[in-house]
Amino acid sequence: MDITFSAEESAFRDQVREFLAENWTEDLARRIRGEDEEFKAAQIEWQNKLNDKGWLAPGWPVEHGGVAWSVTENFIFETERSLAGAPDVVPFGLKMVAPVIYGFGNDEQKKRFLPRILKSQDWWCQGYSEPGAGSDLAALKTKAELDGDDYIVNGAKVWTTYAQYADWIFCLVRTDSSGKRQDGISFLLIDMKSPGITVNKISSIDDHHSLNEVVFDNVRVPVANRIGEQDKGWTYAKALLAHERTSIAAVADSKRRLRDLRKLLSEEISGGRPLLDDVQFQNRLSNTEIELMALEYTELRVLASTADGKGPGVESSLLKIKGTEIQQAIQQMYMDLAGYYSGVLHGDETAESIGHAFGHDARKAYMYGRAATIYGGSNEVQKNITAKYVLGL
Amino acid sequence: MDITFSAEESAFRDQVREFLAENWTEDLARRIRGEDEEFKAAQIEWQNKLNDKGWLAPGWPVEHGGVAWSVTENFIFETERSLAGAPDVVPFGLKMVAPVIYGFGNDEQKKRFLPRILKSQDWWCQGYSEPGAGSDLAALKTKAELDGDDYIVNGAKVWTTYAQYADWIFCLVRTDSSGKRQDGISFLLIDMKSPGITVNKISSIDDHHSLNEVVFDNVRVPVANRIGEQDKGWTYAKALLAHERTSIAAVADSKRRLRDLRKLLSEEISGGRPLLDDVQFQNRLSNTEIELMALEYTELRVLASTADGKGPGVESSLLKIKGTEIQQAIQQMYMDLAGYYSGVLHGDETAESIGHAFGHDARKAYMYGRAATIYGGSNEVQKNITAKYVLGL
Amino acid sequence: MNFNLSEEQNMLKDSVARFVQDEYDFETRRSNAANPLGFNPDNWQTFAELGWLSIPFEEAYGGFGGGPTDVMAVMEEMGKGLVVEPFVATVLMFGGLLSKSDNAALKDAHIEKIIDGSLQGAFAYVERQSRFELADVKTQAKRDGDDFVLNGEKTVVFNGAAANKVIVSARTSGKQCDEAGITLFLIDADAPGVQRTSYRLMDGQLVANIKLTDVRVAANQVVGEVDDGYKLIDAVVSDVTIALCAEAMGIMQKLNTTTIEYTKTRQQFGVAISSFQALQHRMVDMFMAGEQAKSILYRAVCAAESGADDLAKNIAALKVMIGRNGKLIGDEAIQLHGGMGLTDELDVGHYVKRLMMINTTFGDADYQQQKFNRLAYAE
Amino acid sequence: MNFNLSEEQNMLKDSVARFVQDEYDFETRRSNAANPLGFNPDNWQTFAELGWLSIPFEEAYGGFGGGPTDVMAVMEEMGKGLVVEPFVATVLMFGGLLSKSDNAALKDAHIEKIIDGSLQGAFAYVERQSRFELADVKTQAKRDGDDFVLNGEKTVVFNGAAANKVIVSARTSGKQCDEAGITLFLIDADAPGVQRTSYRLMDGQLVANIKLTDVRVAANQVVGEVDDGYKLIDAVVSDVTIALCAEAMGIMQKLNTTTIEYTKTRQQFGVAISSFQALQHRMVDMFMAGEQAKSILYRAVCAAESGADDLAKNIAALKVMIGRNGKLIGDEAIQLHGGMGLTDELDVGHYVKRLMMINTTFGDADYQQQKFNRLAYAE
Repeated sequence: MDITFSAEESAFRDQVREFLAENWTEDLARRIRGEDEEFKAAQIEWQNKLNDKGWLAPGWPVEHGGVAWSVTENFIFETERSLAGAPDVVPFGLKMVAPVIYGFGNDEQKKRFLPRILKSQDWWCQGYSEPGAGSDLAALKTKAELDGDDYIVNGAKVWTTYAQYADWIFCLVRTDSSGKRQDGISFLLIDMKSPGITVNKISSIDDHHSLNEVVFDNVRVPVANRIGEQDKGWTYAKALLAHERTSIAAVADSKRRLRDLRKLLSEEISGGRPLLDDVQFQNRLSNTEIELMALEYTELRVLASTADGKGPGVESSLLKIKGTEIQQAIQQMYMDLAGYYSGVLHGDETAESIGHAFGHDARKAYMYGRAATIYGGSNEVQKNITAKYVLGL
Repeated sequence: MDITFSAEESAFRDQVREFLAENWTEDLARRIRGEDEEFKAAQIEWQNKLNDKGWLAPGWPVEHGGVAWSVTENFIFETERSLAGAPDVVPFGLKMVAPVIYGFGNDEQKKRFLPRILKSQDWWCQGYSEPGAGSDLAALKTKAELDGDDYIVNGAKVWTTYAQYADWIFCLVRTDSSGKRQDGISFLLIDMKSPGITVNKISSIDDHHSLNEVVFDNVRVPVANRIGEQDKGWTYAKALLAHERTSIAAVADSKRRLRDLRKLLSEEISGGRPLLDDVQFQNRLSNTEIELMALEYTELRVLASTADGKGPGVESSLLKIKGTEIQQAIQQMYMDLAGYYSGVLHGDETAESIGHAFGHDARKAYMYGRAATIYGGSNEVQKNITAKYVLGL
Repeated sequence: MNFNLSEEQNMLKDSVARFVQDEYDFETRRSNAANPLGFNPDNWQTFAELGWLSIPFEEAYGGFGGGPTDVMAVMEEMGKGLVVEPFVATVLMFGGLLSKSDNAALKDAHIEKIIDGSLQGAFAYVERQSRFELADVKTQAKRDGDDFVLNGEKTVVFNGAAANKVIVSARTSGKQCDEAGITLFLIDADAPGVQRTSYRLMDGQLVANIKLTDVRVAANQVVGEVDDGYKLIDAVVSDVTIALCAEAMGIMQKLNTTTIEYTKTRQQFGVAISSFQALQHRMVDMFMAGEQAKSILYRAVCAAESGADDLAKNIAALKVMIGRNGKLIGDEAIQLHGGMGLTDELDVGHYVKRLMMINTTFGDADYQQQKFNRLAYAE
Repeated sequence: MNFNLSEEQNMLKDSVARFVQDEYDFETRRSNAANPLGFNPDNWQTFAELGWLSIPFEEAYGGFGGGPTDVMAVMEEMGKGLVVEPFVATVLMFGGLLSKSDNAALKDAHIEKIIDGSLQGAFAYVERQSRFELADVKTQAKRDGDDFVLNGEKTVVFNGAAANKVIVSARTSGKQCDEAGITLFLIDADAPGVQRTSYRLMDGQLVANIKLTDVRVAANQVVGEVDDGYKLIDAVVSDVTIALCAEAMGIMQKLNTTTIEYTKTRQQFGVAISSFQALQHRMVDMFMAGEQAKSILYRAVCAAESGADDLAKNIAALKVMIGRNGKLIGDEAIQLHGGMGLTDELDVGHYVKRLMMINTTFGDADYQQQKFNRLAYAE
């Protein structure tokens, strides 16, 4: 039992801090909080800075431009990154499709896609969920029929985050309807510029555009864009789900959010006393902070036990459930701290003209945060998985 | 919307208070807290005082010695009774078997049993649950086979409260195993002195003897002791279950327990301040008190809506679930208030010699209280009932 | 003892329910809220014609003379329809302050106009620093001859954008958080020195910050007594709290029914998700939360009807439970609707947002619980 | 970074596990607890022979020189067996105070005897009024020549009935709740003026109230420094808190496995109740509660091993979570066992009772949370 950092690890932490101090600038932070194109450009700029440093793709094979960090180094980087307020990379390319490509794709596909993902030249989105297939992913109906060297894809995907920016989408499509539901699914990489693709905005409760519906109307996709074998897509996708669940836990980001909340609480006065002195609010803070202190070690235990790189298995359900519960508890505290201002929509006004710094953002975060317990396999499904595969019920 | 008492109702309340002041004496209270025979004798003494006043059997038909109280009068009596610290009647005779006897029994049975119940000459216990049939009551296996004018009863009942004191037991027994599980069940009244009955004590986690197993080995029961038709016992028993669930809620008793707890909290000093000033404990108190304030009105709403005497239906599940949750929350607070002394077993010592007034009793109440969410149809079963019959799921 | 509405109250309730049913489907509601006023003025006239705007006022002023039960009956149905018209701001808050005051001239001048629908009012009580403390008032009012001169800023004023008249709480004496020394002034929304910044809240209502720079108010425009405004504020906030909780009650019932219906139709893993026991038990929890909230609402209304001396404690308890149970029901409603619950086109999210704003108004559950603790446990 | 036990630690853990497996089935445990001493003295000798009693002591005194991780490994297994022998009271508390003191003479005289199993000790720190405040000490010690004279009463002394020697916290200066002015005295349990009243706690342990009337103690029997005993108490309570939480950890794991197994065998409505999704999700909550508790235990142990400066905060967090999650697991274990969970013959209730006593010891979850708040949020 030992968590103390070695001299090398401490040195690495200093290196990370130095990098962040130099590259994560006020200006970049401001632009990345912006909307649409401003956000997209800033996000790409940030990812390129990480790539120039060689830190963009931990976990990737080194020969493809990845960086082989130990569990501790990864922990150090994530902690420092989020304490500095720097965002995670957009996961769809770097964390979701890339592992499938270098894990199950052919050399042609690796050569073609991985470098462009590293350089953030392609923006990816994820085509899994469908109107009738949410947590029950295997119920998907989007069809791909072989026609010469192409598949003809018809159907629709929903809840597709950032599809409005995307150059490519990776999709699970049905290539065979006979047999088990998990069989007959193939994994396709689809160019968003292909004729027949329509992206419909879904206005969501956070009054912010991130979700979309992607409709496929006789879209031609070269067979060369299929990962691995036809009808075996489910096995490739499954490997990803655990990864996704683990990253949804976002432990390090919750630590930063709690730290910032604590500061705001010390500045907000109620009845002449800072709200941070209020025992009731202190208890809500510590209820969450203690869960988070534990979850941080749960994550480390999971990662340490899977340091072979295979990535976590079913334990990741626990991380996803607890991590998202903690995120929502924190979002709730920001809302309650904002009081009347938790309802504010800026519209044509600004934080300055309305006179409250974070109410608008707290509401956005709270409303968008409702999704965390639903996507990536709803927390209910995570409990089913845990009951079956961990507890053997 | 009106809850104010009429002049008559206020007068009735004064009457009740007067009666309690005269008849619920310190000495009786002390003896009723005693063990075994002392408890039994005191409980009977108390019930006889109520009977002399004509207040023992609200809800019973007047011709059988009952008293026809309005919902409000019943509410007033229950509130005053429990605020005075006086116990409820032992329900098995007065509240559970009696309604079945006057509802479905024949004149012979009414004449024979009801007067003795009113005079507390017979102590009754309930023979429903079986080792294999808990919340799933209809799974019961205790068999009764016709032999001339008698049934021969074989099997076992468990969790039988106060069987060690009982003169009679009312049982659900299986008289037919073909057909639906709810069919083929008969309702028998069995003399506990019948040859072949053994009562085995079940030591329970409260280190107090209340639960028993009652074993039937070829016990002869006259057919004359069967309520209503053979094989129709389930329908008679069902009518009772709602009654039972409602009384388990024990709203008025929880009010008294909270009031007393509040006093103890004002006397217990922690770090120089009374524990009642501790915001955290205040919040636990008010979380429970507010739920109880609501439940009191939920009960009144249910009773008011069923003032026709038919008694509550499925809504009683809500009362049972919330009522028992509140009881357990209160028991927990008594334990936490007692601190180290929450573990105390008197043994040969006393509250005085050990130096803590209520630790021993708090533990007993807490441990015995675990049963409340399990018996009378576990709270899980209550939720199933509500989901099905109230929400239509 | 009875928990039934009178025949008259039932008719009132039904008329609101019918209006919502016929005139207030969700898309219409959306466009009503989108109106630059923050509501649909035609609906307001309908309210006037149906007599709803007269409910809480004394007969002497042409009112219906209704009590807490009447208001509850109306608000519960308005909640089910997510009605955005400012019944609370104009009738219950602005009108409530006037009718609880003993200033006959002001009553004569305004109550009639409220009832006929020609006057929109607002009550400006929040300040940037005040959070939920009604007595935390920095806005200053200085005597100057027969006038008072007001300076300061009130924020998040409900119906502040559409109001013609605004009642403002300002300090005429005492320290920032003293209850004594607060005076209520009736001002014209477009009086010289009044500057409004309006914006929307997530529940669709249009509110305003109102900046006051040397605003002159005649002494006869004081609502209630000078330095003694807090008494009025406290009384009106009590009434309005019950009304808002009744609205929340209607919303919770709506969310519970909607959620149950949705789970019966939504298929996953080949069956309706309403067949999953884990979800059933959670919907039972939602149901119980709704029933308990209804009970404590009835309790508070009965206490208000009979003027019980523990009314304040009952109202604090009510607000706590509406806040907590509302959160449970809102969270679960979205969660059980899955992705659909996250969309703006579905009404679920909008009901939840309104519940959240009601929780915040006059102090959230935590704040109200501490108030309850003081009332119940302070030695 | 690693969360593994060393080979040595694994061997230690296994030896305790094997002992519980072979020598400590539930019925045996029952009779061990029933022993007039409160435990089985033969087992104590076995502990000595197996070297367990030497674990936390320095090699210099014949100890094994073990740290928090070693203690955790032992306690987790003892928890699974509900071991009643006073390892905590004699070795960790009584022995811990001695070895953390710099009083070589007292160490020489006693540590050896603890290790060879011939000495039973106890630490008397609770008083009737003190609740969880370690510094709330009314028991007085007055200097009288080379002696101190003690008067007062200590209560709920763990292993107080069997102890030959007791370390008593008494006040030599300062006010009732001052941390300064507390001195620790080593006394004979049967010294003149010592009167013991022993009774049982629900977890089976035998404790005692110890009344002190003019008890004379030589100045050289002071453990640590006069007036400066609190420092020692605080340090030992930190160590013991981690140890008790490790014991609780073992109990939670046991309860979770037992409950899962029971639901797989218990039939209701014609199927095993483990097939009910609502119960499955609750067992997942139990599992998560156990895993989170294990993580924060590891966190605290790592902090103790490295002497981290936020150790106190980590220990408070640990105690809070062990208390809360222990309650959740205990409640659910009984509930899911139904009627069987209410019987004394089943072990479930006994595990729950031990969890409850661990929660109370040194301050329950609420108390520890306020301590955490002070450490984390006090400006």
